[in-house]
Amino acid sequence: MTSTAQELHPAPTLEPGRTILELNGLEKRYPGTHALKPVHLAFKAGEIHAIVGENGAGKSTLIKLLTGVMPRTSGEVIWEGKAEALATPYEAMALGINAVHQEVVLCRHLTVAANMFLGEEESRFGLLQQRAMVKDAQKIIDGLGFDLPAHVVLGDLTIGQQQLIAAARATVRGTKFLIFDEPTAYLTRKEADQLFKLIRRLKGEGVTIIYISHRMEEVFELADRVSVLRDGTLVGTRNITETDEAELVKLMINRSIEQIYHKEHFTPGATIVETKNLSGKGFENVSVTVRAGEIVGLYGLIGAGRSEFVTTLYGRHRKSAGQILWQGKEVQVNSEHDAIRLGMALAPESRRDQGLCLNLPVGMNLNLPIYKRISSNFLISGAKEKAEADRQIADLRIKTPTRHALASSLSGGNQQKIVIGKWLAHGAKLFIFDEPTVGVDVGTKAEIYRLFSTLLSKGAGIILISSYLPEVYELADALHVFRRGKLVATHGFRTASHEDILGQALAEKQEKSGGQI
Amino acid sequence: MSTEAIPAERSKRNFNALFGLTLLGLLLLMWIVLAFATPSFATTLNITNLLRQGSLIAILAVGQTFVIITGGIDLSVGAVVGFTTVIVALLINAGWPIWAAVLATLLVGVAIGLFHGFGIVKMGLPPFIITLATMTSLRGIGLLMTNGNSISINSDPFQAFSRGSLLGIPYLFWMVILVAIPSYVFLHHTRWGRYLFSVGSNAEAARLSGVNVPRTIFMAYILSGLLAAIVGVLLASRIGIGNPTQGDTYELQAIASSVIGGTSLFGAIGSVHGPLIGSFILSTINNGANLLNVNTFWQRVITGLLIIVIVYFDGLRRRGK
Amino acid sequence: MSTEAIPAERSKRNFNALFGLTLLGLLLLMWIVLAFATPSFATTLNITNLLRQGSLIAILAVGQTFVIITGGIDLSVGAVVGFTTVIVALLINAGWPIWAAVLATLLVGVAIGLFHGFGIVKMGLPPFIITLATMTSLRGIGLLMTNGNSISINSDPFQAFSRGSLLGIPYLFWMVILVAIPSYVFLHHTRWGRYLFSVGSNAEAARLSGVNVPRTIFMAYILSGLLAAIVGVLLASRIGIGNPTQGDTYELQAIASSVIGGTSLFGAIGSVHGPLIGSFILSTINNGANLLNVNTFWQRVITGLLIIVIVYFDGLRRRGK
Amino acid sequence: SAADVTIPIIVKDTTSFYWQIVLAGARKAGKDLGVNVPELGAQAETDVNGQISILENAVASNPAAVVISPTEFKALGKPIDEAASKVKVIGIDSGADSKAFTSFLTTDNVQGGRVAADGLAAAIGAANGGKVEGKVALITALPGAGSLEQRKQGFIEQIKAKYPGLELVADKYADGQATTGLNIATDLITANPDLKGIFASNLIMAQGVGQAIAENNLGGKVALIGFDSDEKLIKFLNDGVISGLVVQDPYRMGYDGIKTALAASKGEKVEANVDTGANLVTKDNMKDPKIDALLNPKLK
Ligand SMILES: Nc1ncnc2c1ncn2[C@@H]1O[C@H](COP(=O)(O)OP(=O)(O)OP(=O)(O)O)[C@@H](O)[C@H]1O
Ligand SMILES: Nc1ncnc2c1ncn2[C@@H]1O[C@H](COP(=O)(O)OP(=O)(O)OP(=O)(O)O)[C@@H](O)[C@H]1O
Ligand SMILES: [Mg+2]
Ligand SMILES: [Mg+2]
Repeated sequence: MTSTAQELHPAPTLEPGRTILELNGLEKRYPGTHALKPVHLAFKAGEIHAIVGENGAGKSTLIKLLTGVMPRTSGEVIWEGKAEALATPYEAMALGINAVHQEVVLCRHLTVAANMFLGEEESRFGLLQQRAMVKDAQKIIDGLGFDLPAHVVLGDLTIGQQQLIAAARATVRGTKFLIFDEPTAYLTRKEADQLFKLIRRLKGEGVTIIYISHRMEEVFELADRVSVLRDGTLVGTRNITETDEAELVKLMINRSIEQIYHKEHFTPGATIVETKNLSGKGFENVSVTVRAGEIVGLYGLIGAGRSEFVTTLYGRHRKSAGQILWQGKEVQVNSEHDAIRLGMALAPESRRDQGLCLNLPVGMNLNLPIYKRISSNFLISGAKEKAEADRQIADLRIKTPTRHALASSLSGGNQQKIVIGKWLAHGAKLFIFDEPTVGVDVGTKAEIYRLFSTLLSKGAGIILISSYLPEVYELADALHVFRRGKLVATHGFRTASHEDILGQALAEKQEKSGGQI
Repeated sequence: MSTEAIPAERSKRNFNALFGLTLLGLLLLMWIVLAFATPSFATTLNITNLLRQGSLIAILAVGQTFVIITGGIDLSVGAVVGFTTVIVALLINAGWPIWAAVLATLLVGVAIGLFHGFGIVKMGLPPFIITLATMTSLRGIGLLMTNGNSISINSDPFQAFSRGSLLGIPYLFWMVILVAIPSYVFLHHTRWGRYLFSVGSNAEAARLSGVNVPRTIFMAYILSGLLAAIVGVLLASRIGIGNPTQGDTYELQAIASSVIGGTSLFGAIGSVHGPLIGSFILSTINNGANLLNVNTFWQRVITGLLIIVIVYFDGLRRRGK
Repeated sequence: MSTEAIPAERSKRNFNALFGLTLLGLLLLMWIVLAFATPSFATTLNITNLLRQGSLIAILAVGQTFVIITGGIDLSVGAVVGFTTVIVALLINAGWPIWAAVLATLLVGVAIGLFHGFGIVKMGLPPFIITLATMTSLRGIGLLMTNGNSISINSDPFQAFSRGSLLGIPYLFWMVILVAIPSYVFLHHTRWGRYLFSVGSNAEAARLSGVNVPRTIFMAYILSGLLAAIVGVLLASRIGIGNPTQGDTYELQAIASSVIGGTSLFGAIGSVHGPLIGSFILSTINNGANLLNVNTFWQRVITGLLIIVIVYFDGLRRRGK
Repeated sequence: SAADVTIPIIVKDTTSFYWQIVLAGARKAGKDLGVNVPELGAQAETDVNGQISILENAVASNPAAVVISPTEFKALGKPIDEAASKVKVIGIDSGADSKAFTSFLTTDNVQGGRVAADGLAAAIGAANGGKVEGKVALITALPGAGSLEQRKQGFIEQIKAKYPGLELVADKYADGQATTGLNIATDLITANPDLKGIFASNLIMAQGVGQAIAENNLGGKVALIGFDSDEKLIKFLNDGVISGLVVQDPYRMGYDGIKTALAASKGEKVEANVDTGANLVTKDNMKDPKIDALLNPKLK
């Protein structure tokens, strides 16, 4: 921890168990959406309080009200016995409340260090202490065990790495009350463990923590209490020791799910795509085969090179060596266009940067890849446009007032559903899903996995990248493990243990000349 | 961020219409006020004048809007107008039939648009820079071709066009309609229009979704160049000369019309009817001020203030939604 | 997207210096070529002229860069220059001491910047619109004040300033240095400078971090207005008159200098040295063409082409990194 | 009654001082004659289309007559024909390709250019012991402005015809800005240290170029002829920075334009062509009452 950060916010001196923050009928209406119906909830000092709920249940909205990002419609927020306006983020920060927001909101043009200290710069005689800040930022990052440089420009990092920076940054600021809105969405187990260690340490220091996640095991691992939101209503708060996953899911979605990971096995058909020693920026010598009817999983730590591999396969980046065989014939994929023409579809990992046109309507986002098909004589068929969009909205249960709402007005998980949904009607042969279920709730996850099966049954093949090991583990027919740009191991369906796979992805010891991240 | 003027889909379309209507409402309000304030405003002669005067910028504003929707800007349109008056004048004076001279001139506009697309897509230049460079160079080339003089066009039928009317509506305004209808269909009802929006919203996402981003950018600038060349031909017909210094600051008027009409300079938000209304709002201000005999200096002051007021209220209304 | 010219931090700083150097390299190359091509280029007299000629746009370009870094644009600067020549001329002729007249004029620049900040932050107007409106109105107000006349300034000391030199360097260029150094420190070494970048990069993120976004925007436009007023005073000193139509198209030259100097019109990328070099590249083109007695029309063609070539190669080099 | 009579006057560029004097003359005539005189004009001399629109608007308001100074000879021809079919049109300053003018009060700009050449030659002669030879330059404010092209034409013709010793080494266009005129002039002086004279063919250019000469202390060494006059240029003339100014009679043009228009609108017979003249003003003759009246028009 930097000395400056602690000077800015005096260390918390709270007796545990006391109510530190109370929501008194907190309510939020957006135009067209009643996102949060009056909520009453008290947070105890020093607890880790999980909040769960379906996509669009109002979790992020609650956080935005608490941190002064959005004005509330009505209700009170009582901080240490006193009603606070919390009209601006600055007010919240001054109280010692801070959050890691779901969509990583940092400045991509600034360096990591500049982002860490944005708004709280160290300066002397009015001049920025740039070197000192880089050093201090590095110290904070290293102290948290994140292997990241502080002097690089944020935009050069992968989305997962950015997420870590956002977490590191918030911990410096939220000295009394810290909120994590799906912080592990893009993280692998290793980074998540580092984060959990950090969270427990903060709890030990008396910081109150709200933890939002769609991963139930994390909730049970970390939280003291858990609250469930459904459709903007608080439907219950439980001590973690007095509940179980089934109950929470039931509370969340008002029905129960017997089985999340829906796995059907199909007899593999012909080879759809094969890479031979494919190399490119960020990965080398990767040979992978995908056959009709199978899911090929790629697992690895952040920055292992999986995304680079699939975007190169997809023609977005140049390969430097190796071959791509499409249905047995060597092909040159020089652009996404070539890839799509061959029959590939890619749902990219960063929905904000690569996946969505945020200020366009949901319907347009969903139909973007298929406008050619739903036009005739140059004109777009309005009926088909409507039908296709509405079908995806219904199938994926995208929570939106209409297909005309802007993508930016959807909750994070619902945005993610658009990224996936836009390809489902496209009729591709090879689907590449890069972190497809980031921020997606349990119910919809099950839905998506069922859709995978439908795709497979139609003779398509799938490449599935996930940093969430259980997902690839339970779904992949062939599981490839990446480490620092190399394919280091391959397993069949559930043929290795979690520990083995994690070990192979980590394996720091065997690594001799590990490259820089 | 406002949400209007996005490609018309059903209920959105109502919204759009409403938006258009309300800016249109402002325009109508100005007309009503002027009709009461000055006896000469609501005369056939004056309405004809007004329609003629707004036409040129209106057409430019539509082309500019295509470009702005992709997140770009075309500073060259004024220079293209001036340059193409010279081309069409030279060709007509060289004895080409009018249709051939006009066609060739429009191709020059297309070529300029192609060049811009090339500079942006292939050379990676910022749109501001490549179109600024064209603006400077084209005026120079035009001046070289004419040696700084005006070229008188020796064709009465060519000039008659801009003075004529059909059904009481001047040909110049018919040209606006002729441009606006296909532009509207193109922008709001074809996939190319959708692609313009998607590129302006997030080029990377559009690309990964299979949109041919380079081609889309080429298309926007070619359309802008083509429409500017059309305006050049119309202007040549109206003033009867080819002169490369004409059309000065038209780019600014076109951009302003577009923005007044609700286009966002950050891309992905815009329509066809908005810029049309925007340009007629600007010409109404000028026309009204002339009729009311407002001092020309005051006229400038008032124009500036009115722009602020109009865009402010329009913004209020849109945020209110 | 390029990543340069971000607030100077360690390794980035080297990069920045390199970037500046290479555009500077281009400028030096032009100078060397001109020194060989024409005997009069490398004379003290001409270098003095060149420094004087580039100074005004250079100062404007710095102010413009502050605004562009926040993702905005200031189209009014040319009009502010013209308007403030009038103000300073009137005040001096009214018998105010020079220092008081200058100070009051600078305050006018600040007030205009304040007005822009108000329009953008409080009224929610797009920067393009509010500054375009000011540009139109200010010229009108200036013309009303002068009745279209030029006001001859009755003060020889005031005019002497623009002609004088110190250590062989014209005062006008000293003014550039006097503006550039604090601007550099401000932009790259204070938190305010950093806030400009953060607002341009992601205003929402900046706000969430406790950056006072409205104040930052106010600051950028006030600085731009202030620097434009300084240029107005210098211009009045140089041409000895107050005339509201002066400074026409300076906004375009300032923006072009800024963009040539590596500023991104999408915000968050820019520096102080880039625009300075950019503006001197533009003045060198004009100066060289005059000395070589290039036909004025060719001069325009060449300027356009050179802008394309320079920005293209600069882009190549930067992408290469 | 006369108070209901409206006669708009449309000039080329309301922002220039020259045209403001024309408007002042017209305003005075309006007061004297009891005529309502809207003062209209394009925003720049090159804005031909803008002026056509203004003419159209003026005619739409049913005036008794229109006084106009066409920005472009050919371009305003047809619109003036059209306007003349509804009202009487009086031309001032410059011509247009139309036979419809009821009366025409003009300064011959080509003649003005010739006068400038004579003035420049005289000044060079005076400074070099009678030898009229050496390098001269011409700076035009803007390309594409009719009257400036005519001045240029007259100047070049006259130099060629009468002064074989003078060599026109540079023929430059600026962008209408005094500063650009100043920059071009300093560069020309740098490139041609033996430059003998410059003709800056309008008000704003003369201001910029005059400043260049003052800045380099070349008054008397480089002769400068300007066109039109204002306080600043008169000061330059007094200080010896400027050798001479070609001055027209804009005030009279405005005044007589309205007067003639009123007469024509009443059906009285008016003179078809009036030349209001162009005079060379130097330090020697500037105190003549006639010249003094030209230099100091009664603006208010
Ligand atoms: N800016 C906005 N404008 C309009 N509606 C919004 C806006 N932001 C959120 N909403 C709506 O409010 C509701 C709650 O959204 P919120 O982001 O709080 O959900 P969430 O519980 O965080 O979901 P997720 O798990 O998907 O992140 C959703 O229906 C969403 O569409
Ligand atoms: N734009 C970039 N510039 C520089 N390096 C990059 C860039 N994008 C990715 N990298 C680097 O390429 C390598 C592979 O990254 P990639 O995104 O493919 O990894 P990944 O396995 O998908 O991990 P993640 O879960 O973070 O997406 C990493 O070292 C990363 O830092
Ligand atoms: Mg959320
Ligand atoms: Mg990845």
